[in-house]
Amino acid sequence: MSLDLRAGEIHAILGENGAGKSTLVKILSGVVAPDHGEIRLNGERFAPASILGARSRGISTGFQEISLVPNLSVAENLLLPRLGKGSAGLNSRRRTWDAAGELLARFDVTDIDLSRPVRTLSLAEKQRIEIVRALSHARNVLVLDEPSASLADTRWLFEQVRKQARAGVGVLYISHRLSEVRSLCSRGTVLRNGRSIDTVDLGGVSDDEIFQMMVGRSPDTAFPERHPSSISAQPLVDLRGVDAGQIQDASLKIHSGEILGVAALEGQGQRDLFHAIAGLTPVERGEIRIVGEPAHLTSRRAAMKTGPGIAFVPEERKVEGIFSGLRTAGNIAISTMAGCSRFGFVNHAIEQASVAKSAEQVELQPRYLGFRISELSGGNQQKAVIARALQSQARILVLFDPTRGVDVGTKQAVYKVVREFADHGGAVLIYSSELPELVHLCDRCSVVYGGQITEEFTGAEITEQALIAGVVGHRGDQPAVAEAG
Amino acid sequence: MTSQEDRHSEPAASQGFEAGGDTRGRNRIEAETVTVGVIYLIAFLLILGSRVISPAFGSLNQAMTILELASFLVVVAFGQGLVILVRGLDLSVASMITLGGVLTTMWIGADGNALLLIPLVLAVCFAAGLVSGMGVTFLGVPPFIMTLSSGIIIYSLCLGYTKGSPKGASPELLTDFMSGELLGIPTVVVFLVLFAVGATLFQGWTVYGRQLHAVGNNPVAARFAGLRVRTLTASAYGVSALCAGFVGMMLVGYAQGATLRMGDDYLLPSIAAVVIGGSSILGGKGNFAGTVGGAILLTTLTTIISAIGLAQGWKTIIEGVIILLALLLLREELFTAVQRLVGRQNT
Amino acid sequence: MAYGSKTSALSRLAGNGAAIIALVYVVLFSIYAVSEPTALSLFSITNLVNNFVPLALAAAGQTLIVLLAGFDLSVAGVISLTNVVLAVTPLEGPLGALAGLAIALAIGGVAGSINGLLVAYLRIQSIAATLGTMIVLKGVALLILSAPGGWISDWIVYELTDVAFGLVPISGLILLAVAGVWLALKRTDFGAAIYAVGEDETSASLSGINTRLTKFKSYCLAGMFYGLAGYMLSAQTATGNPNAGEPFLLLCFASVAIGGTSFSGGRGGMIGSIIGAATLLLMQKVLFSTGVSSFYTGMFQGAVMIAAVVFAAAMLRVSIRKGAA
Amino acid sequence: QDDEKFQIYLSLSYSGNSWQSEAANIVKALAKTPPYDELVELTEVISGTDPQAQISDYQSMIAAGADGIVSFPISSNALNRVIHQGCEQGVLFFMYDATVTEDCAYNVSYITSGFGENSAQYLVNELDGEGKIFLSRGVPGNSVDQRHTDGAMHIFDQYPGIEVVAEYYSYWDDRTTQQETAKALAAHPDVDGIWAQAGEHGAIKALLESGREDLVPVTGENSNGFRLALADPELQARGLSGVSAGSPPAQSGYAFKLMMEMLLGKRELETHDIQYPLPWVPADQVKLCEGDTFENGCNAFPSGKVPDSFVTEVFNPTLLPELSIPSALEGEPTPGAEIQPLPAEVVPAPNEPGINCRRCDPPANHYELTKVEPTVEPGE
Ligand SMILES: Nc1ncnc2c1ncn2[C@@H]1O[C@H](COP(=O)(O)OP(=O)(O)OP(=O)(O)O)[C@@H](O)[C@H]1O
Ligand SMILES: Nc1ncnc2c1ncn2[C@@H]1O[C@H](COP(=O)(O)OP(=O)(O)OP(=O)(O)O)[C@@H](O)[C@H]1O
Ligand SMILES: [Mg+2]
Ligand SMILES: [Mg+2]
Repeated sequence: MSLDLRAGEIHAILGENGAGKSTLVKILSGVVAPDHGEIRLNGERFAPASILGARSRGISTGFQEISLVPNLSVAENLLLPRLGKGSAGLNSRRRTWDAAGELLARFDVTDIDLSRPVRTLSLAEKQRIEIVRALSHARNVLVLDEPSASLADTRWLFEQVRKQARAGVGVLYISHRLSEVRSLCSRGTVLRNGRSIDTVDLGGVSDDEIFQMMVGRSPDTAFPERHPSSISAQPLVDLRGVDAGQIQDASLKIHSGEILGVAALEGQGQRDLFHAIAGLTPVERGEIRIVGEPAHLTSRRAAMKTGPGIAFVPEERKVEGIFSGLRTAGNIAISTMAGCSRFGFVNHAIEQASVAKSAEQVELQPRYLGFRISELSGGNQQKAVIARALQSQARILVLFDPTRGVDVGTKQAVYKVVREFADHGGAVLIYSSELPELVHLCDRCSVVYGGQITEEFTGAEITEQALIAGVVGHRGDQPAVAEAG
Repeated sequence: MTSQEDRHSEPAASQGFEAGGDTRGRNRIEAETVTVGVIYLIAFLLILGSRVISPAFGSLNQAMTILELASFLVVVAFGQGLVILVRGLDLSVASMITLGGVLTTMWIGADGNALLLIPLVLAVCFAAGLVSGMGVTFLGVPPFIMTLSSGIIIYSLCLGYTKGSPKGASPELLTDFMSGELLGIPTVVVFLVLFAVGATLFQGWTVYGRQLHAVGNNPVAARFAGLRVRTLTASAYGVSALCAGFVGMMLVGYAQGATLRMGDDYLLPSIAAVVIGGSSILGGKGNFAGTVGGAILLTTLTTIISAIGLAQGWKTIIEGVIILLALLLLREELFTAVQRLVGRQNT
Repeated sequence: MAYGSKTSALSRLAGNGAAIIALVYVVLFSIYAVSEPTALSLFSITNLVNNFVPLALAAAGQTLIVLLAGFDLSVAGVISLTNVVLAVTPLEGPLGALAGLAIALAIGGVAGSINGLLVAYLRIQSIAATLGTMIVLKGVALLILSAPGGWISDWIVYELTDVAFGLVPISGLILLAVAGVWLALKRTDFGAAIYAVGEDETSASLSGINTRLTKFKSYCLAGMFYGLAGYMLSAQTATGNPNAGEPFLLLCFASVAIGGTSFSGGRGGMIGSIIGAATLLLMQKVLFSTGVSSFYTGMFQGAVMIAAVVFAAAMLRVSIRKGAA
Repeated sequence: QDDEKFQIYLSLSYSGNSWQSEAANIVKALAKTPPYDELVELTEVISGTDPQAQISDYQSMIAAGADGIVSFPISSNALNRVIHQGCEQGVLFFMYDATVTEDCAYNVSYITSGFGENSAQYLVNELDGEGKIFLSRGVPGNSVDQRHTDGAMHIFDQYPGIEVVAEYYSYWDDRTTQQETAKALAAHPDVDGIWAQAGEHGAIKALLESGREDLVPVTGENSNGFRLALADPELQARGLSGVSAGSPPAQSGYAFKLMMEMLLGKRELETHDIQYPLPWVPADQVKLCEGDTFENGCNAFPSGKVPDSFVTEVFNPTLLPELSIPSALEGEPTPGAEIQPLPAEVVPAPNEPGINCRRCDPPANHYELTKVEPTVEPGE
């Protein structure tokens, strides 16, 4: 694997899931030691033994799996391992806050309270803090591993990255969103199976060519076709004036055969909306009807057991999704174990067969099934979580940003499965931080803003412009509201 | 579909990465199996090595004695292991052993209907454990406090019920179970082997066992995946109490009577056996075959040490040092290092 | 910003597990004071303080380890060893007492550094490693003193259990000093690192914290706390006993737990554990003064412990709800 | 509370075995026996195994205005300070069985009566001065265990033919003794005799369990099961012999009566350390009792009447004629019984460093045999 990064350059690292991008990041930041070869920084040999070692040489990293400490405050996390010192040489809360506040101001983050424990932040907020921390230590090289994965709005991120580049910092940028990469980066290096295939000028190659390099085959970029005619009139899921968590008075219907999208900026309450349907946030007012019957979705289990069944892909893969100590196959099968057993004993033949099928649907290579899931790359873990939802025989599929971290090729496969799911009479509710995804995939798309469902678009009305206007609170039928989130 | 086929049938590209030693899936299994193997090996070597101390050591007879004595610990450690698997700790096992023992002598005695009453006593123990478990899951009391408290409460109830000294004797069934022989092998040893195999399968291969692993590994994800987190967690405490209660019965059969302190010797060792056996004290990872090895190792160690002619202080020191050495040998890092070394030499 | 106020209430309360157990303590103490008229005398209070100080110190040390999601069983061994060593080397006078203190801290420090080595650098699970060291320490204690005996120097025995300025129990002052050390420690980078490593070792390490060193130092420090506990216990009992540390094992974990420190790490603190220890020993008094039938003492002890924790959790929930409103 | 009555506290370590509960029951029964039922308000307090808890309870008792505390002390020295405080406030402390080294407390105990040396000599006699033996000890780091073992080793050391092949701690518990003895037997099947402290019946069970035909002499303490085994002709035929001696629960009753006589002004005690006579029942002297009391010298009960673990030495016709089986098992007074005065004489216990005094020397005739004569000449 070889790669050269120039000062002031934004350099993309591209590659399918498990290609070794994050591993490269870990080597650069001193977390993992390379077996062979060497790294040179400004011509000098560079072999960091720890994060601090890398930092001291001006290399700093924003990790794919957020590396903040949940029980400490935002301010403390930004400054670790050395907090602000007061007069007695002890840590001073005020100094810490001042210093951290300065950082946030320097990088234009205005809406995150310094005193909040990171545990209480949304995933997107955590991601931004992770990025700010990386930015704050970058003197020579900034490495960002899928920094945009859970950001619905990437403008802030781009601006900060460009600012760094202008200041002469070399940036390594990893993302599965090609459009993003194209608008930000000048050159890119493609990885495959742990080797660098080539470094190219991004201006001179097409998406297809990049894709060809990444996976060794031509892409399959067409979004699956919609079949509006197969949408039934009877809603499978029917929310009537539901209050749950941050969500107020939400009403929506999802019909069988339909994919309903939800567009929103971070923290607008869409999470509670999804959780209410998945049985994870109690409904305080209003009711949820499933196949016309009022349903009591008091627990995740109740939601799974309800008539047609509700499957769910959660937001935070590390916290809510994976069982890091279990094998990948076990992770996929965990919700449907009863179906894989004889007399209470897990029947391996049945388990393998059923797991293999859904793994294939999300393009998770069979060889990974026997690995412990913690040994998989982030994207492959995500695929396993999606596979788990597909495993269940549910007819209602609730997906919260399912393709986060999934490589370009696999995304298409996921879209295809989701569409097939709907075509077979299922109902799909999907949130995505990637608006194009919604635009191309959904039959209808609702916008959630400030805890309410503010707008709904159908078919050809669903355009990126319309959604962007909607998510920032700018309704088509109303004058613009200035603030955004 | 064809494009997927392409990806998967592309050996040349993916081999490059795999050939670099990417055999994780298989190696992991080996690391775990090796851990278990090494525990048994250490125990075995201890027995052989103990010949230095006494020529009667290392005999089949001695091995049987060790297995008989280990059987108590193995059974308690199974329950303890399940509770540890779901991120708990069961400090009430000592009292649950006492409960099982006291109820056995007081309710069944020498001539009660053992076949009918033994399940009843076990059911009482199970229920008592379930109550602790529900305290943990529904009241949100930390396992440490819940089981410590329920242990004190159960002990106190036994104390009040027996007025300090349990009356009654051992049912004949239990006496026979503990002192009988089957085809020339002590019945308990036969039982031990069956129990070890059955419980290993139970913990590792059943739906229930898998679900416990998941709950212990990530309770939030387990809830999101629709598992009955609280029911599963509470049930582990019930099973632990059940096992402990059964050990109480075994001890009654062995010592022909119950005492209120009969469980005390098993609390720390039960935790130690689980941890030495390779389970994580933080939950989510555990293999009962390892625990059995841990229990046998501990019992072997104390058996041998008690035969050394040294001051108690020295004996104790030796015991501690051997435990530490065994732990050092059992580290997973060591296997990985050895593996890597072997791998390097091969290439 | 509704969410913001919710979290600030939460974070305020997170540090306040200690406040809640303190409330439990006050309730229990009121019961005790009402049922036992002499409870408020200086004599009674001095006794009360002297009684719980060794446990409180042990629990304080244990807190460091529990915050790291570990268990330190060596506490029993360190206390026993400190106690017997002090009992066979009577060093008279204030200077002797100081030397005794140094010995106690040294024993704890050495034991702690061995634990630290095993856990942090050799990566053995804490509960197993410290079980080993506990057994070894117990053996050494038995070698030094095979049966109870020896005596602690008079200065330690009399001065440290006395009352200063006719007002404050001296052992209480020592405890206050320890609490002060803790509060200062919490405000160092090391203190923050303990919380970070206990919560999420990987993230802490990716945040630039030297997780191994943090663990190592914590074990050393915890060991010194146990040494100090052994020292204060010796002042209490005036002689040596190779089994002196044994009762501390479960009790010090119980103190930590009812003091609100989470066994999954990263949450809690020493002050809670100290009050937790005080609560456990106060319970003994309350049970006595309320005349609970002796056979069933345990039932009440258990029930009170559960009730205290449930109460604390309920308080926390109520105040979060209030904070959110 | 009744001001007319003496406030007496019975402070136990834990009540978890037959010995402890019998000792406590005896005091409870005596306190209900006329005329004490009118004079005494007895409160029982169980402190568990933690000395700190017992310290706290003593303090509470003193604060509550105790007149006397009769107690099984958890530690021989950790309680000294609080006892001293109590004495200064006029509280009488009577310790039974286990002792404390605080001078102002009264110790009523058999510990100084030579259990270790006498039983050891008995074993040596049975073995003709030759053989491999086990020592089944009590609790490591305990001073009573140390005293018994020192006494025994004083004898064994005089016989070069005696070889201690295994020495283990059985925590004065039947089951532990059984398990530990089983371990030792696995290493040394050729053992010739066992010297045991309490829990001795477990040693016999281990011998029987091991499947061996020939039994060996066992010396131990006073459990009913042990005495029945010693008297069993079938087991005797297989080689079992031995002596039953050791700690009698009746000490508590004697301590309590002594304390009451002092409180009532009927007695002055010269010494603070009072020796309770050592029970001594060799195999050939075991005699079954027909009724609920020790009549005409009987010293064991038929099996079924009491559990095997029952400690037989609960009666003493001279010191405690008021007691019966229900007193020991249930704490009930014997119907019709009245408290009888104690003999005027008490036997002062010799100094025993670490047991009943802190900085003192043992007497010159320490370890002198009192119950048995050597039948084999000691070697050099
Ligand atoms: N902790 C680990 N132990 C062993 N192997 C690992 C571990 N983490 C990752 N791997 C393996 O290393 C390879 C590269 O993984 P890496 O995380 O670098 O992929 P990636 O390119 O970042 O993928 P993604 O886009 O999915 O994040 C994968 O085959 C993965 O399974
Ligand atoms: N660990 C937990 N923490 C917080 N809330 C939980 C937890 N586990 C379950 N709940 C809540 O308790 C309710 C029941 O949850 P769920 O059915 O998943 O678990 P359960 O009680 O074990 O199920 P069951 O009672 O059917 O066995 C839900 O409202 C769920 O949100
Ligand atoms: Mg990655
Ligand atoms: Mg004296």
